[in-house]
Order: sequence, then structure tokens, then C-alpha cells
Amino acid sequence: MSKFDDVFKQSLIGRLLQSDRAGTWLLGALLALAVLVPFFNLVIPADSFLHLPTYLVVLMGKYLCYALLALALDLIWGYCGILSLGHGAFFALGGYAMGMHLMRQIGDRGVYGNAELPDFMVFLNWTELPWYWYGFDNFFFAMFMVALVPAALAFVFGWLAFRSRVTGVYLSIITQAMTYALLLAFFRNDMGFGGNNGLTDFKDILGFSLQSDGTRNVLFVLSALSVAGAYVLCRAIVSSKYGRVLVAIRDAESRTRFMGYRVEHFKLFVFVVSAMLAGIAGALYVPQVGIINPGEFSPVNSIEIVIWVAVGGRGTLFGAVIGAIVVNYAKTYFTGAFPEVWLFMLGALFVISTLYLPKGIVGVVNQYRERLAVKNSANKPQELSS
Amino acid sequence: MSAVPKPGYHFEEMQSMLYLNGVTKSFDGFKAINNLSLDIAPGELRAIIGPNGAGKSTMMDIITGKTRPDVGEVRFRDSIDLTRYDEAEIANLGIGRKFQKPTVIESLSLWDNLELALAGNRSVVKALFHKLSGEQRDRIAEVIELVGLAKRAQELAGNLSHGQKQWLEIGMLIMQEPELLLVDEPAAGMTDQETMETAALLKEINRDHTIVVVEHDMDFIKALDSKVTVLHEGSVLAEGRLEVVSANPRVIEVYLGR
Amino acid sequence: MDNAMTLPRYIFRSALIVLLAMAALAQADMATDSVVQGAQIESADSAIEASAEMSVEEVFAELIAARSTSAKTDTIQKIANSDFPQAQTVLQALQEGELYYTKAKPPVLVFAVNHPDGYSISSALNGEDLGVVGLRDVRKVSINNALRNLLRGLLAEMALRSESVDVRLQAAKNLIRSPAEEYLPAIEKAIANETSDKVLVSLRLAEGMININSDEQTKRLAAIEAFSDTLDSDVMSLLAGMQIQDADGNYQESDEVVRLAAAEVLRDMKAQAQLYKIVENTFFGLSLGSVLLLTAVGLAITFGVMGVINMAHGEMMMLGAYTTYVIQLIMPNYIDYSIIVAIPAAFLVSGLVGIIIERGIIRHLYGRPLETLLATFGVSLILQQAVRSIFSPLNKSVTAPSWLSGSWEINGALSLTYNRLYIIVFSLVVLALLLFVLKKTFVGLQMRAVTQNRAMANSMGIRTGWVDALTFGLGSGIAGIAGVALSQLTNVGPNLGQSYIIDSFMVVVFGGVGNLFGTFFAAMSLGVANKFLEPFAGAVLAKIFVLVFIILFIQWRPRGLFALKGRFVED
Amino acid sequence: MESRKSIKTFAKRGGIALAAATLSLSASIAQAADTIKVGVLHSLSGTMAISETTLKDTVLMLVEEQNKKGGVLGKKLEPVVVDPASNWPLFAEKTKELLEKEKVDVIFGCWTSVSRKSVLPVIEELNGLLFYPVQYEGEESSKNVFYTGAAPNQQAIPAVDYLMSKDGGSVKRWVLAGTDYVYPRTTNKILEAYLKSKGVKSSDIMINYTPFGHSDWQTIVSDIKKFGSQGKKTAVVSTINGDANVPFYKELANQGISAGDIPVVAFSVGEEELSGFDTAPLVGHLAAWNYFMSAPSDANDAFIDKWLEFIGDKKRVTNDPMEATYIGFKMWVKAVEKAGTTDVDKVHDAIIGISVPNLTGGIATMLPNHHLTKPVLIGEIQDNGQFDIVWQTDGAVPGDAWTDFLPESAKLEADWKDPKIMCGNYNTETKKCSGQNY
Repeated sequence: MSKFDDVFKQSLIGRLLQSDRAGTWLLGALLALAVLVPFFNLVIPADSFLHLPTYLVVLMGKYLCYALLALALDLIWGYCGILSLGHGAFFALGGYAMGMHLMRQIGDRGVYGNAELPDFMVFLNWTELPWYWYGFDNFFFAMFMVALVPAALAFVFGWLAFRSRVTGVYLSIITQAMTYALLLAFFRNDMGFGGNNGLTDFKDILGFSLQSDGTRNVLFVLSALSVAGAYVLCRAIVSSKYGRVLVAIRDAESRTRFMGYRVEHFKLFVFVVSAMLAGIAGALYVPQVGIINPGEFSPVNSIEIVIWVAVGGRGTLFGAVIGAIVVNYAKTYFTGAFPEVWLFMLGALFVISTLYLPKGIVGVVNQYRERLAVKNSANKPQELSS
Repeated sequence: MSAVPKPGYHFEEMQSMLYLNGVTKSFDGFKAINNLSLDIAPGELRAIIGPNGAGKSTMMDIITGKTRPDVGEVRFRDSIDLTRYDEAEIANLGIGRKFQKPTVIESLSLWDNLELALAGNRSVVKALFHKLSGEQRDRIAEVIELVGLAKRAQELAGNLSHGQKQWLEIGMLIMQEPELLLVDEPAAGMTDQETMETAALLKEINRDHTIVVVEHDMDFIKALDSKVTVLHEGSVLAEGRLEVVSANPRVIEVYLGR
Repeated sequence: MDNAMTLPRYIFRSALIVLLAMAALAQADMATDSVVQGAQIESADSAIEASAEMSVEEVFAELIAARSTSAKTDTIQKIANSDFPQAQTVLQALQEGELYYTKAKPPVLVFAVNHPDGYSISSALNGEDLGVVGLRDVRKVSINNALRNLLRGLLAEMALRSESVDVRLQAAKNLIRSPAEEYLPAIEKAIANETSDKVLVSLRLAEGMININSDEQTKRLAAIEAFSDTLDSDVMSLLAGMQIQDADGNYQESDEVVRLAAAEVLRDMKAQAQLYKIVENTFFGLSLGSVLLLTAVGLAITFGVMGVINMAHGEMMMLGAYTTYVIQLIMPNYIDYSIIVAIPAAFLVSGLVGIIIERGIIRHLYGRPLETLLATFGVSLILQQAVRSIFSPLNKSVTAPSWLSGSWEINGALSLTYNRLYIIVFSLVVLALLLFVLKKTFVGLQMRAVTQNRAMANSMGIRTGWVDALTFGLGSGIAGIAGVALSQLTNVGPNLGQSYIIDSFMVVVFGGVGNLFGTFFAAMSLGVANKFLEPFAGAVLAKIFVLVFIILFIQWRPRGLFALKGRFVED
Repeated sequence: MESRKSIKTFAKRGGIALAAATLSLSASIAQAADTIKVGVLHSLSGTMAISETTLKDTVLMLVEEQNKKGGVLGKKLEPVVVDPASNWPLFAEKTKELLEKEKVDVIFGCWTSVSRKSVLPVIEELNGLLFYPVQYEGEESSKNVFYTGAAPNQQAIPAVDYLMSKDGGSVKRWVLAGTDYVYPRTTNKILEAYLKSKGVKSSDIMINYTPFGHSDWQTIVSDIKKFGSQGKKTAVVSTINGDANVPFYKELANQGISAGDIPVVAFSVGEEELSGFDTAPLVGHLAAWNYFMSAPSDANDAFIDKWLEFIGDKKRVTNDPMEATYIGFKMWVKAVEKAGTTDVDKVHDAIIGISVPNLTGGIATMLPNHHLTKPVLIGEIQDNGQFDIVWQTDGAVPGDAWTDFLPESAKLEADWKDPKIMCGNYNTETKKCSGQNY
């Protein structure tokens, strides 16, 4: 037992989580979900009250995709002070890459039975597939693009912006301009991405029907594992020396320069990583919600991502995940329970959380825990060693 | 990183560590630096004084690559034209700078602050897979001792007092192992006692570093007991031992007089 | 800021002067004093032989009974050619869709005007008041566009005898647009004793539009001759029509001589039109720019000067627009003045809300600009839902005051719409006032003091909290004023703010945060750029290009067009 | 000690999280009720709230009225309103929620095509029932969706016919202006093909697309003006969507283009939109719908009175999508009563062929392709925000799911009755349905 235990402790994850209680919780919960959700959805019979309806599986899968997205943003905003108001763009690009693959998977089962062209191209009289659609029928190429396209955009954009030292609000606003421009571009039907309707009517992925509960659960598990994986990755990054350089850049950029660090390189790297994570989130999101359209590029969506992170607790990674889930659950609940006035509540939530929880939910929990710790330390100090 | 080779201290072959000639910089017509010339010998400790707006900070900015001069040459170790490099490169060339208002990374521990400053490869990849070696640990421990903050090594830099931040920043400079230190008003906001300690600290460091100190505080300058340059309206007004300079009527008029 | 200002101020001043001049001209052109005609034409001899065998009642009954367009056409002709005293008013009412008939048996022809509980109607025969009836108690004598054109002509022919120059001018213009053989005598008579040149020109054109279809070549050439010095779009349309070739290559216009003559005139018409196209484009650009300026200038205060990333800015404009709507509800009979009242009202409403937001929320967030983004975003959601709950999610209709509608026809090819013209001027006036407040008043001084060095200002005994609230209120109030202008251009609805917020941020950032002149130039240049791109690239691409341009520009000038220079920026 | 702890805590925390998850999930399971649940899936916030809120109220009104009559099959109807907030993925999510959690028996909802598209996979997987009340581009016929709005051949083509006629001003030159999304694109493709089939030269057709909520129309309107002054009677066929309309018409008016010179016939401007306009300058411009509030019929008068009373605001208006909702609701009720159950498949079989009176004095019949027979009306805008019906088709036009004017879709037909076909996209050439289950 203890031998295996040591192995675990030696492993990278073990080492990372030593000082990270919250992380342990999170990973524990994610893995638990990855096991339980399929169990309660597939194994438990539908009539049992313990049965978990499929729509909840999909819903939670969606939340996890948002969580991954929030994680990506927290990595750059929380630790490097880059407030991107255009992160939705990377998410959407990843989504479109996946969507294009799923589109090609339909093959000749579209309404017009055209093996080459997606339906929307057929009835808009496109004669042949545009070049940028080539290759997407291949799953691995598509998956490659899921990461590459956002990364490429992030690289070019970041390289320009960080090189010429665009910082603070200026950076935020031009990221917003970026996603806004993409929004307009993807709305154009001439772009060949389905215009306002985007890509939809997906059938199956790698031969498994997207409608089947099995596939749904697999996608859910994948989402859960991706979030876990991404968390570990981000944790590894921020607890390395590199991570501390990021913090240094966030707190005192010019000091860091005078210490001899190429700030633009450090920013660029983390920006690209973050964009990739966002892209992956998008790719997982699309098959679960069954549609990707330009709406995902809208600046408001990107602002919402920022809000998830802020509500959860900026610069903690853990908080980003919490925030994404809490806010989106609130949204789902309010829109169902108070369709007429839910915006009041959501708005109030944002205002209050910025006013009274500047450190987000996680901040509150920590304060509480510290107070608790102080109390405990009075009577049984040994508990604190863990 | 820059292609310039990192030299040892062969002071004798070198005429000047830092050499400014006819440097001028103006912002929207206002000449912050006006035909300034300055020559710092290797191993020297030089104090630069001057009233506000005399161009002290701008001079620092120009040397460290934060600002480009309109005209004039800025040479490091005789051969290197600093105007061609940016902050990071210049830092890696071996010039360390301490800001007027102390800037340390507040949300990192003292130890981390020093570790970041630790001389060595600054590339992204290295940073990602960096591990502290034994002697590096010792080096950090040594410096943190030197600046007298050993007891608080694991605390957040944000919790330090103003003066302590100044010292930590100086410590970070030392970690960078620069040949030339530019120290901007180290004694600002310090108690007399702290001021004296700081002066001592700088003299200590001066043993194997060239230092340029900018300061108003006359007691501090006295304590440094070094050659003094008086700046006024962006150019050198007087230069020499403190007692000589302070005898200069122009200096008295524009500066000491107040 | 000041040292980077002298040139901008000069350009801005001159621009203002030019525009004011244009507006003034426009006014003058409208208010031509009516030259009273010398020889009065007595209606008797001008009236064409009436088809007197039918009584008024019969004709009206026929009009009500008529279903097909053709049937209506000749009844209308009958009325027009009759000497009924009511003829003109009835046709007028028909044209304006105010002619109804009751469900009574036999139905009665009535004039109906809108009324809170339906229509208030009066007899078409003798104009006696028949009280108020419900919406579905009367049916309208419906007409379609074909009939509308006919009526336009008939009424114009009658109006040619009017006293007022403006009426005659309008009549002549209408005749150009619906030419018909039978008007010719009336027109020629009018030409004979018309005194005003402006009217004369139009009459000649009208005459030409008719003669061009005559069978005598000389007349037609004369007509074309008359066309040579106009740019009227209908004339152009007609001449262009002649040049059209059918499948087997022969032209619409069979008479070669006439066609060539027409072609000639058409050619230099087109040449001139090209020229004016550019002027027009610039105008479009400036007007788009002025809208951008209006929407951005408030943000230039709250965001630019105070550093609050104010996502609720759009909603402040929305409030302004709704204020305009409410004001119109309050004073339905003075629509023309409602706008004037709305401007200060909107300023107060939005300003007040702004102050509340500042005191309630933003005050706690200074030094944390990104938090202000989140909080104000929340506020914007709340405000949107608030108007949705109060005013319903439907768009509200804001009536354009008469003096804001229509356009200033410089010539057939170039006409500048008044609302745009006024908005350009208005935006500049707002900017000027704002600058005055900031630069010349004590409050402004305090505002700048606080934003530049809070601690110092505080120690000088300025009540910074109070000044902050005021500054934010000012910015919001101006957003409210922008809302009034927007209510004249676009939907007044809960989403109004959303559609402008991003552009506003782009303008402020492009212009350089904290610099009003930057904002001014950014707005204008983006507007013009957009408009000159649009013809080639299309609306969408044009916008995308502009956005990409901004992104790249910021790389080159990380602090915008008119960055505050100097070493203090960095700190 | 340390080492053992780490894995223990890891396991322990996992366990706790697990338990928590289980509880939270099992908590949210819905239980069946003895009412018939009617889902209402219209955006109450966001950009589409402007149009969709009214339809939500309409459904609520119809439900209330039906319950006064004692409900359906002796059960009361229970409306379940949710807000998809003009967010397309949220439409899919809410549909799942309605069908799986709320277990509704029918859904009335959606406005934009994209929202319908995102609902489609869900509603088919879970075999739900959606009544879609808005005119759309066609090219679709799902087993689970009934399209009670107009197909292109029930709106666009008749409108063009009218404009070509003498009464319509015998138009020779056409501007097809639309917002850049699928409905205008498809409609304009169809119209272009149709116009060419009528011998209109492509030099006489100008097609222009603008982004959503386009607000600066100066350039485009002046282009239209130029295009219109080329010696042939010109008309604009507008598929411009929602918010962009007000600035468009204002610009038309300001640049002095009257209905007499260049009439505009719109497919997305109804009474509701007009209530947000300053209509004075629009008088004489046209709209093509299957219903106008001004339609002279007793059914209509009754409906209007009921609506005004329900909404408690004398100024409110009725419009075409409301009629479509009304027809859809009536048909569903009739079908449920005929089938004696709310079971989707039975209702589906029962509803095809059912006829209910529409509000313009005619009869609407549900065709095997899930579209309706509808009359087409052309109305001229009046200064009081109403339409004056100037022309209408004699008799009702059957809705065509697959237009005959696009080569690819001309081959297809939808038939959910004929056992030999029984699909939404039967290819008359290959004699089989494509893989698509709709």
C-alpha cells in the first residue's frame, strides 16, 4: 500500500498537489464524476429515481467545457495580467474545426444526398468544396486543427501585440476588436461556414451516433478528463519558475524587463497555450450541444468568460472552474425558474460579487478556512501539518 | 539574447564602464536631457545629485534602454552602444537598475524575488524546467543575509516596509551579477539609521561592482564619500568631491541654496 | 494634452464653421419668401369643362363602389375634372389616406383623422363634424401606388394655381414625376405667368417630360434641350431609358436624332453626377463619423478620463432614447419641440443614473479598472431588463420632427438629408460644450485635477468623491444626449445600447484614451474610411477592414492616435 | 505518515465529491403530473425578445382560453415557459429540459431559423413535437416539426407576381435587399431564379446583403436610388430583418424615395414592427403576409378583441406569426382530441389533413409535408401602422417544403402520410429518402 502510495507521491501530479488542497478536491471530484455520471445514466434503470437523465449529462458536459475555457483564461489573466476580451474567439475556432469535421462526417446523408458538399452549400448553389475545408474529413487532421488554428491566431496576434507592448485596457479592447471582426466575418455566408446558422445537423463522430447515450457519456468523460488534465498542466506551469516570472510580469512588468526577462516571449507562450486550451474546450463543446455558429464569437460571450473567472476567484485556477460552473448553473436555473426577470438576478450577481467578493468565491472560502485554522491551531496544532 | 560575450572584471583594459557623450532627449519640446556627458570609470562609485526635473531619471531611462536619446552616444564598457539594445538585452549585458520607488514582486516571497533575479539563462524553456542547484541556493541565502532579511525569506515581499523593499531590490540587483548598478534614490523614505545602513551596504557592494547612485539626501552622499556629479536642467553643472562641488557658487545657487 | 492640441483645434473650428454655414444655407433655401403672383387666374376659365351630368353624391357613391383600379381611375378623373368645390380636398384626403366611408346604408364618404378611440370623422360633402367612431366602424377608400401617382399629378395641376411659391414649386416637381398629356395646357399657362425662376425651371422640365413623348421631333429636341441643365433623377432615368437596347439591338428610342441628342445630355449629366457622388460619400462618412463621435464622447469621459471600463455606457444612450420617447408621449401635440425638450431631459436622466451608479458601485472600485468592467456589465444587464419590464421588449416609435425630416436638394444628383446634417452640427456642438466645461469652468478644472492626481487634489481640499460622481454623471449625461440623436436614426429598444458600445470603445481607444480630440478625429476618420470602403467592399467587409486596421494601428501606436506623450505616461 | 496521508485524502475527497454529486443529481428528477404540459420556447431576453415575447403571450392566451373550455381530453393545459435568451445553443439545452425534465407534450416556439436548426436534433432524438410559427426559407421538413408559417412560395413569389402586374406598377427592375443570413439568401436565390424564368435580365437585378442590425444605410439607399433611375420601374424586395428595418426606412424617407417611385415590399415587417416605426414616411410601401390585422373577418375581430383584452393594452397589435401560432395551437388541440391521446406519433398521424379556419376568413389545412395551405395577402402600409390589403391570392396556396426554383431541391419532396415515402426528403430521381431522418 504505502509503496504504491510513495509512487503516487513521487509522480508529477502527486508533487504538484502536495501544496494544493483545492486541486486535490477538484481532481477527486472530476474523476468521481467521470465514473459516477455514466454509472447513474447508463447502469441505473431509467425508472429508478436514482437514474440520471441524459439531458443532465449533456448539461454537465457543457459546463465542463466552459470550465476548461475559464481555466484557459485564468491562466493568462490571473497569472500574467493579460485580460483577453476575445477568448471566446479561440473557443469558437476550436468549435468550428470540430464542427467542420462532423459536417464532413455526414457525407451523403445530408438532405440533398450530396457526398461532397454540406447542405448549406448545396442550397446556396456552391459547386465545389472551398480549399480550407480540405482535410477536415480526417479526424486526426481535424483534431490537429482544433489546437493549431487558435494557437496560430493567438501567436500572430500575441506576437504583434506583446512585441509593441500593448498592455492593459488597450490590449483588452483590441482582443475585443479581434473577436468582433471574426463575428462579422463568420456571419457572412460567403465565408463558407454556414453564416448565421453555423454548422449543425451533426450525425456521428468516428462512427458513433452523437444521439446515443453511450457517445454522450464518453464525451462527458472526455470533458471531465480534459478539465482535470488542463488543471494539472496549468498548475504545473504556474508553480514552475516560469509561473513566477508570469506573476512578476503581472505585478511589475518593467522590473521584470530590467531583470533581463524577454517579457514578450513569456507572454506569448502562455497566451498561445491558453488559446489552445480554449480551442480544445470548443471542440468538446460542439458535439455535445450539436451546433456551432458565429454567436460564439460575440464579444458579450467573451466578457462572460471573464466574469466566470472573477466570480470564482481570479488567479487560483480552482476558482475559474468553480466560477464557470456556478454562473452557468445560475443561468440555467434562472432562465427556467424566472424567465421574466432572470437578467436582474444575473446582473445583481455580477455587481455583488465584484463589490463584496473581490477575491471571488474561493477568496471567501479561504478567509473562512483561515479563521477556522486559527481557531483549531489553538487546541490541536498537529492537524495543520497536512 | 544578445550576442555580446559576458566578460569577467578586467577593469585595467577598460577606460570607462559607462560613457555618455552629448546626449539630448526632449519630450514635446521640453529638453529633459541637454547635451549631457558623463564618464564612469570601472569600479567607481559615483553619486549624482540634482534638483527635481534635472533629468536624473531620464538619464537612467536612457542608459537602461527604456528611452531612446534624440542624439548623442551611450557606451558601455567602451565598445557597446547601448542605444541599440532594449531593457532586457541591456540587463543581460550586465547593467542592473533600481527604481526610484521600490518595485519588487509583491505577491511572491522574498526568496522567489531573489531567485527570479538570479543570474542565468532567461529563456522561456529554461524557466519552465528550471530547478535550483545547491550553490544557487547558497548564493540566494548569502545575498538575503547581506541585505539583512534572512529571517523573512518566506514572507511575501508585499508585507515588507518601504526601506526593506529598497534593500530587497538592491539584493535582487546583486543576484543579477551586473557590472554596473544604477541605483535611483535608495534612501528615499528611510529613517536616518536605515539611510546609513544603506550607504554602508552600497559601499560593500562597490567592492566588486561599479555603481551610479542618484540621490538628494546630502547626509547619504556624505556617507558614500565618493565623487559627485551635479545635474541641472539636463546637463552636468559640476563634478568632483562633495566638498569641492558644494563650494561651487552655481551649485549653491541652483541646488544647495534651497 | 494641451501641447498636442493647437492644430486639431484649428481644424475642428473651421469644420464647425463650414457645417454651420451649410445648415444656415439649408434654412435659407427652405424659407424662400413667396412672391405673390401678378395676374390672378380666375378659377372659372382655368377649370376644364366639368362632366356636369353627375351630381356630387353620385360621383362619391361611384368612388365608394369602385373596386378595380381602372374603375377608381376614371371616377377620380371625373372628380378632378368636375367643378365641385370639394374636389381638391377630397382628392387630397384620398391621396393622404384620410378618405373613409361609413358602414351605413347608403355609405357616407367622410374625412377621418386618427383619434385615441378610433377616428374623428367629418362629411366629405360639407365638412360637417360627424363625431368619433371606432377603428373598424369605417372602411378606407383604398388606393394603390398607381392611383397615388395619378392623384399626385392631378393635385399638382390644381396646385399650380396656388399663391405660395413653395406650393407651386412642389407642384411642378410632382408634375415632373408624373407627367401626362392632359396637364400640358395647365403647365403652359403656368409657365406664361410664372414669376419665380425656380418654379419656372421645374415647370419647363415638367413640360419637357410631357413633350418628350409628343410626335413632333422639334418639340422633343426642345424638351431635351430643356433637360440639359438639370440633374433630376427622373429626367436622367427617362433619358437612360431611351438608350436601352432590346434583344435584337434596336433602341427603345427609335428616332436616332432624338436618341443621340438625349445621349449627349445624359453623358455630361452622368459626368457631373460622378463628381457629386464623391461629395455625397464624404458627407455620408462625416455623418457616420458624427454618430460615432456622439456615442463615443461620453465614453471618452467615463472610460477615457476616469478609467472606468464602462460597459453600461450603451445603456445610458438607451435611457436617453427612451427619455425622448417619453417626452413625446407627454407632449404629443408639440412633436417638433419635443426633441429640444428631450435633450436636457435625457442629459438629466442618464446623468442622474450615472451618478447613482458611481456612488453606489464604481466608487468602491477605483484603481481596479477590470472590476469596473464586470460591475458595469452587470448594471447594463439590469438596465436592459428594467426597460424591457417597464416599456415591454417592443421597439418604441419616436416621431421625427418635421424640421428634421426630408433633405436639402442642392441639385438632382446631390441632396443632403437634414437629420444627418443636424446631427453633424449637433455632435460638434456637444463636443465644443464639453471642451468648454472641462477647460474653462472651475468644475472642469477640478475634474482634471482629480483625474490627474487624486491625492494632490484631495490635499488641496477638492472633494474628490463629489467630483468623481459629477464627472461620471457628465459622461453618462452626454451618452444620454447621444441617445436622443440615435432615436432619430434607429430603433428605440432595449438592445439599442448593445449595438453601439463596441464601436464606441474602438473610437475612444483608437483616438487615444483621455484625449477628446483624439476621439473626435478617430470618429471622423473611421466614419469616412468606412464610407469610402463600403462601395467596393460592401458594408460587412468595410467594417471588418476598419476593425483590423484599428488592431494593427494600435500595434504601431500602442496608445492611440493622440497619446499623451512624455515620460509620465509609463508610470 | 505524510505519504500515506496524501493518497488517503485524495481518495477521501474524491469520495465526498462523489456523494455530493450523486445527491445534487438525483435531486433534480421530475415527476409526471395529471395535466397536459405545453412548452413555450420563445426568447424573452436578448435580441429576439422584441419579436418572440408576443408569441409567448399568444400561447398563454390560447392555453387560458382552452382551459376555460375545460382543457383537452378533460385535462387542464399547463404552460411551461422558459427563456432561451436569444442564445442558439441555449435553445437546444432548453428543449432537452422541456422534454426530459418537464416532460411536455408539445412545444410552441422558435423564431429564427438558427434556433430551429439547433432545436431540431434534440426534438427528433427525444421524439417531441414543435410548432414553428414563423415564415422561413423552407428546405426542411422534419417528422417532429410542423411549420405553420409561410414557405417561400407562400410569400415571396406571389409578392413578386403582384409587383409585376399592372396594379403593382408593372415593375421591370429589382433590388433584392436582405440581411445576410439563410432566410434572405435562400429567398433571394429562389426569387432570382423565378425572375429569370420570367425573362428579367440579370443586369436588372441588384442583390445586396447587410449585417444584422445594420444601422447606417446612407450608401446602400443612395445606390438603390441610382439603380432605380435607369429608366425602368424599380421595386425593392426586402428580406431585411428586424432591427435593421427602422434605419432603412428612415433613410429611404429622408433621401426622398417614396413608395410611388420605388416601392419596397418587405417579408419581415408586420404590424408589430410598424408599432416601433414612425410610419408617416412609409405610407404606400408594401408587405406580403398570410395575415393582416386589418383583414375583414369576424374570426379576426374576435381574435383581436380577445388579444387586446388579454394583454390589457388597447394599443397592441396582432400579426402574422400570431395567427400562425393560433392555427398551430388549434390544429394540435383538434388532433389530440381526434387521436384521443397526446402521444406524439398518434398526434402526428392524426394532424395531417386536419383543417381549421384561419383568421382571414379561409381554411388552413395541414399538408403531408407538415406545411399549411395559406392565402397570400399584399398590404400597403398606412399612417396608422396598419396594412391596407391591396391584393390577395384567390384561394389558399399550399406550402412547398422544397422549392422548385433551386435545382437541387426541386428533386425533393416531403410526405409524412404516403407509406411508400414517409420521410421529409424523398428524392424523386433516386426514388429514396436521403440518410437524414428529416
